Amino acid sequence: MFRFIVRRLLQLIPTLFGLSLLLFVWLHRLPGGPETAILGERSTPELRARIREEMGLDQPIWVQYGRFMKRVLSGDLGTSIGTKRPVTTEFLERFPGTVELTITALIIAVGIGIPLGYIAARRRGTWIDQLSVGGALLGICIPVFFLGYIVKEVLAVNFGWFPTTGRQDVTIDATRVTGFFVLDGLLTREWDAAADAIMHLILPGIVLASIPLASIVRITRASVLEVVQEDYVRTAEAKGLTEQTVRSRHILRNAMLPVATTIGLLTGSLLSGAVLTETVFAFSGIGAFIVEAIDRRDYPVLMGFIMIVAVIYVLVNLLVDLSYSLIDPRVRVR
Amino acid sequence: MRAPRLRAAFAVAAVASLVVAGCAESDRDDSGSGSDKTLVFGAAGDAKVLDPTFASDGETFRVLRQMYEGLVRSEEGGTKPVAGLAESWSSDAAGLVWTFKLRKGVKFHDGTDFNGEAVCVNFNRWYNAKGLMQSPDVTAYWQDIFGGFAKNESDKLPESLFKSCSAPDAGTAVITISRVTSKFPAALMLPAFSISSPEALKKYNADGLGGTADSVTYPEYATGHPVGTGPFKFVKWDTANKSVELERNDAYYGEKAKVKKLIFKTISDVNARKQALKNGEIQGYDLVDPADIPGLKSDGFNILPRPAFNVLYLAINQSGPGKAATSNVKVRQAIAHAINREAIVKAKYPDGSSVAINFQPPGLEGYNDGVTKYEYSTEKAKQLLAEAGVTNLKLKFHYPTEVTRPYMPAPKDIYELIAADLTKAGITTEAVPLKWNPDYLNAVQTGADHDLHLLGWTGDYGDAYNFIGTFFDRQKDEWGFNNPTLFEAFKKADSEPDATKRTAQYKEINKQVMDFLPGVPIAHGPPSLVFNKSVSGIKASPLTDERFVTAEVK
Amino acid sequence: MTLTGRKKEKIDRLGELAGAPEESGQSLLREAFKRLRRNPAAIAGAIILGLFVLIALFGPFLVPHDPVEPIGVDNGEVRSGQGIIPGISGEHWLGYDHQGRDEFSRMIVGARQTLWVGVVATFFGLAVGSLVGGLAGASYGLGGKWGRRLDGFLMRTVDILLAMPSLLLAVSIVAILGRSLLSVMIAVGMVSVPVFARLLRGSMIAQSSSDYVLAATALGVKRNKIALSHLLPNSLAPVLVQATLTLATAIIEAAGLSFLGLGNPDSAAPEWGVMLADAQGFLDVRPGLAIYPAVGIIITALGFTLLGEAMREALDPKLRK
Amino acid sequence: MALLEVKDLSVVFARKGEREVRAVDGVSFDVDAGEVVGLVGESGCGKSVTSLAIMGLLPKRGVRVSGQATFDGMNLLQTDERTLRDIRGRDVAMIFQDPLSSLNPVVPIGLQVTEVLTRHRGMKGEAAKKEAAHLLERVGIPDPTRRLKEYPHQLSGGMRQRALIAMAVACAPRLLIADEPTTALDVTIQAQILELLKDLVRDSGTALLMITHDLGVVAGMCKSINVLYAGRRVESAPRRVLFAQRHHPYTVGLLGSIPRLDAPKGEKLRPITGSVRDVLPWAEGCAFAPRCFNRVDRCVDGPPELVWTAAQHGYRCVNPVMEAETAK
Repeated sequence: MFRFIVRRLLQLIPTLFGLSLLLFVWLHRLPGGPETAILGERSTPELRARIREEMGLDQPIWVQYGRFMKRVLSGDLGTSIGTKRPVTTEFLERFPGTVELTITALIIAVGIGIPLGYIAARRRGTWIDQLSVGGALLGICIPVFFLGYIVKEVLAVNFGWFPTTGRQDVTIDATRVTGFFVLDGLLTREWDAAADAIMHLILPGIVLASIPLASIVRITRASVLEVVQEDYVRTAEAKGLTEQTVRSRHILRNAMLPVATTIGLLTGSLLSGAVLTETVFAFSGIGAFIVEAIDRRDYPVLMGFIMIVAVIYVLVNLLVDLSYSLIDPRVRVR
Repeated sequence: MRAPRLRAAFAVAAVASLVVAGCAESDRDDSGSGSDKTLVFGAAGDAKVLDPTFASDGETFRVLRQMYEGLVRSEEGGTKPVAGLAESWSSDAAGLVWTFKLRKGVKFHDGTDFNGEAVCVNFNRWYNAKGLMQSPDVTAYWQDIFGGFAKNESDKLPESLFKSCSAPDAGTAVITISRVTSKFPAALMLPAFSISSPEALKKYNADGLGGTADSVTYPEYATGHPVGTGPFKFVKWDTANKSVELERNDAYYGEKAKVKKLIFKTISDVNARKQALKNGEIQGYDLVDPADIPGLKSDGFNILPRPAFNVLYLAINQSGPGKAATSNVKVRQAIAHAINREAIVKAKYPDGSSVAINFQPPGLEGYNDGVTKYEYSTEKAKQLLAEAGVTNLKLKFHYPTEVTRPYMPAPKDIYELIAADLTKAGITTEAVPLKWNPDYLNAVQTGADHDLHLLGWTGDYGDAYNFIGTFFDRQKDEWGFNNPTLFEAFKKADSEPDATKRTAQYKEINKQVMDFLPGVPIAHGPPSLVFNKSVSGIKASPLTDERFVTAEVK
Repeated sequence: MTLTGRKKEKIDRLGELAGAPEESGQSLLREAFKRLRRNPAAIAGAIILGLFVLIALFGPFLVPHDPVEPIGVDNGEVRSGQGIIPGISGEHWLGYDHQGRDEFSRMIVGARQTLWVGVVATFFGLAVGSLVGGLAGASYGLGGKWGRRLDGFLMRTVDILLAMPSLLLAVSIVAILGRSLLSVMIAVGMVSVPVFARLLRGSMIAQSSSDYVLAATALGVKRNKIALSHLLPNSLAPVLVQATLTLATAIIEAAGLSFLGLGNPDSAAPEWGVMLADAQGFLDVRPGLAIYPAVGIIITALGFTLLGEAMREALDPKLRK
Repeated sequence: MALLEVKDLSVVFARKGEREVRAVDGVSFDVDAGEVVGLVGESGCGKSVTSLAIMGLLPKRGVRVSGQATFDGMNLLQTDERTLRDIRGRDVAMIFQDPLSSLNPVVPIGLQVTEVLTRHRGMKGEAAKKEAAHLLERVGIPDPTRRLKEYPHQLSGGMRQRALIAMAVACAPRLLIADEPTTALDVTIQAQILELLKDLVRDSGTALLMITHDLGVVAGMCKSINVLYAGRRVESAPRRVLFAQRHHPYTVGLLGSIPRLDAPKGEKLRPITGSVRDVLPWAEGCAFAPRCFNRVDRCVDGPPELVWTAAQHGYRCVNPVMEAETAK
């Protein structure tokens, strides 16, 4: 198990190296550099030239890459051109938001998707099946930014049940420990702060959940359809076990394997959705920050981000693989 | 079974939110008087830094203006320089030595005294900046107004306008500049020239920028310990939740703020700002979409339109791909005649907007009513084109996307209307839409691969040069023309110490510009703020210098 | 099965399932089609798509007004800067848009543009993805040691693409190529390249171990000939299913790009995604301007998705009982 | 009265848009308490469907079940799902063919045993574990406490079948249905499992319905044997009677296709020609007719009736095999 993890992490190194080189060249090919972004309307050729010179952007690309790698290897991702704060600090501050949001969305999507997929499978071919699958598919067909607006308009502006923006009410004086607002609230026993952070997560969570929901329903349904035909389910029925036991212990536990894989594969699309969701909800997370960074040609932030995303992707899939061995004893990590 | 459980969950959540809301409510009630209210304002972008010296954008300025003051400030609701920390000022006959009489009994937030010494510490700090502090990215406004430093580390930096500062007594500061300019002292109203506490500058290592030029980090002063003299004090900058919190400075020398807490919360999406306002999460926001104004008004919100202190123009580059035609003034006139500016302003701008005939807003010194006006006439445009012998003219037309500027509420829409007008006059356009920053700005400000583009300017302070000088005082890629007569005229006007004469010269320049017609000024649009019913006492400023010190929350 | 291989299973599986040779490919397809015809979801999807394609093909010839001309601005009825956009009238069935153009005509013409963007983007993704996946699959299945290495390299590259959040990938592609209809199509198409590549490869690998390929190899048929004449055709069914599904995501993805200001800039060719993004500024004034294109997008995407899902299920031998 | 009385049991698979399939067609037989009864036939003859129908394990949709299956005076076919769940595993238990696929791969053996104890005998925690270990021991699994924690894939085929049997007998059911319990096993293991089943039945007085395609399997243990073909019972007799005299050509074929050590030297195996697919609808005649070596024209005149001899021997054939041929 330990060796397996180490090996997987070692495999990451060449991937990261290749990715960084590729991206570095790619990003520096983008038209317009950070100098224009910094100067805006008041840019003059002289000022632009001075900034390029000072930032070393006029040097050959491999020299720039060398400098970048040297810094990265010493554990420094540099500072954001836009905010002048260390990239690591920015990430530590913004990733928690996205992680909280993504987890909320996954909880909602899994909480709705698995029962829905199960019911659809058990009532295969009936209207219930069509409706649950169709409903889940409808979710993925609504553009996220539009769904966000509608959900806010109805549940927040109209009914006043939820806040529409941010991660926490700005008038709450909350202590920050980890950067995960909900967790912080619980750790410091500031219950109102935690409750408020949760309230701020619900609407964006619902909106973001619309993306993985369809996949989860579909995979659960297909997987359950497959599993219910298995002999061991018949065995379980023959034992006279209650419906709940058959469902949870014998059907769902086996049907979860492909669902877990799907969730691992969904991290990419969840991050995409988070970009739009965070923008619509003025939610301080990594997605909206990165779109800004692309606009600003904030090279250090972009490089750092891609590196971290690659690491997260690998880690998530590692976790998924590890979770296999939890769900499925046949899988032994090698 | 599932449904009731879900409903129960909602109920719990709702109750939780009520409890939260209730707690917040009761906190406020406990403190009793109306002056203990909190005002939350929705900003369109994050503040970037808390040291005014390093600030260069409107969102940062808005926050700093509440905490800091400069020697000079803009008149409330206007653009003229009035007394700030200096009660009065005067210059010698040559216009080079300026004596500022300072306000007495002013203290910084850290309890230290404000005096002539403090003023000089600040100016000398800027002037003697070294290393990274000379980066144009770091001290943008100093370099814009004062040019260079005591020791320029780049040969591209000009000589500094600032020469020296002395404090003959606690209530006086004398600043000597190296040449006469119309910018001084009006430019001192820019928040970038706010006075910080010398004590705090030292304590929090304000000049200690870290890293290298491509990886600058701000020192502690700029990230968490701003100390000024303003009506609000800094509390915290919650970058993780995109908000800056200030509180009332109870030791303020003037009329004290009416709200206890002032919070700026960043919401970049304009629809999200609107929904947050309607949902009561913020009490006001900036950059209202003009189309939303009637709706917000009828919902009972207060709209505060700012006087239009800006201009949108259509630039006609004379060195672009279509230079054969565009370098001919008749073609430029044809373009001006072809555009139905009245219709554009009527359709796309809010009430209170006007068609621009100068490259500067009316009401500012040097504005000239008597310039050539180029009325809308497709016929005339066709005729001028014929006279110029130009047929089948095709021009590259750049316009920005994903941006609303105070002078340009909907660039794409305006582009479409102008393009339709030009088509009617027989000029076809090739659309080049680009993302505002950096793609668009990069494309239209550098190189020569652009014919027409939309751009504008919002004034930094009350000075004509800040508009027309910024546009036309030398040869620029944006316009692609070389007009030495015009450039000379600017130099002359800028160094004219006598205000009346200077105004006359600017008037003349405006006429010259409109005859030369490097582009077509289109509109002056008033950007608006909105507040909910409970907020009063804020006056809109053309320079976005709204003062929350007077704000009251019911 | 090795662990590392598992995560790709989801995409590969569809390929392997449908690609697994049956007793007779003909009857498999016919049977699938029969099942498809009995599935109400498939019928609903097909009807939606049929209508959509009809409108896209013939609508532009039947519109009552020029979709580009700012009629309402010229006659002064539309003053969107002051929140005045007249709604439904006898003359303008869905009212004006914010630029004084006839919304109904724009919706109709927009259908064609929307379909066009979806089709070209999907085709791009399909073409590039199939090329990469086909090459990888063929080299894996037939090429020995070097073939496996080439396959490994191609698939690593695809994995990296798969790891990138798709929208950010699209955003940066548009940033490099500049904003145009073509770059939107390429950006949206690029996102689906890894999906198609994995799919085709998985399906081809399943095929290559099948009896008829072994037989062909034994008979001495050349490798590339096998790849072209046997592997590819038999791997196409799952790819077609995926293409149907991708059409839906392409349309939605294009709308997302428009929202971020990177959509098709040419206003002469109205497209639903762009119309929806443009309407964001007038949600309070005339919510209809957002709702019409949004409903258009949703229904169309749903149509493609329903049909695609039904096809996927019909072709899945595991779900046939 | 018999413990289980199956009467006129019919199962029709009828899915929308597809042809109806009559998998079981009016099958009747009895199982007395403590008795071992065999249900024999090739795969596809309806024997497994019969057992599933008795257990109520057939899918609800697309399946029509008619007739009666009376267990201890209660018609299982008319019993509600709730009661059925109480009966299953407690009074009537079942063992399936493929022990690997019949065990849940992701649940430890222990839990798969204890869940029955918990469900029907209300045992929990340590007590259940202890009983489970005891049960495993009883079915001949060595080191039962360790095995409890293991997963099915860690056990050998024979062990798995023993574990399945342990689960089935956990509540000392009155009727055990074993559906091809040895088919998936090695020959040596087969014998062990059969021995085990025989012992269990004898010790506990459980009735056993043995379903198999292999007459050899039932030969050693069944009191009576029913042979099924194409959904109908074609021959039924007490074991001794049947092995002495088989009337139906199908039964003859079944036995003839089994290699026997005691067969005279040089005698060839006589497999039944054709496959189960070559079936004639019963309505038109004898379903076995297409494959029958003893076919005459009368065979296809109409559905043959079950004919009973004095010795409780029934056969459904118009041209039965008589002594002489059997000897051949």
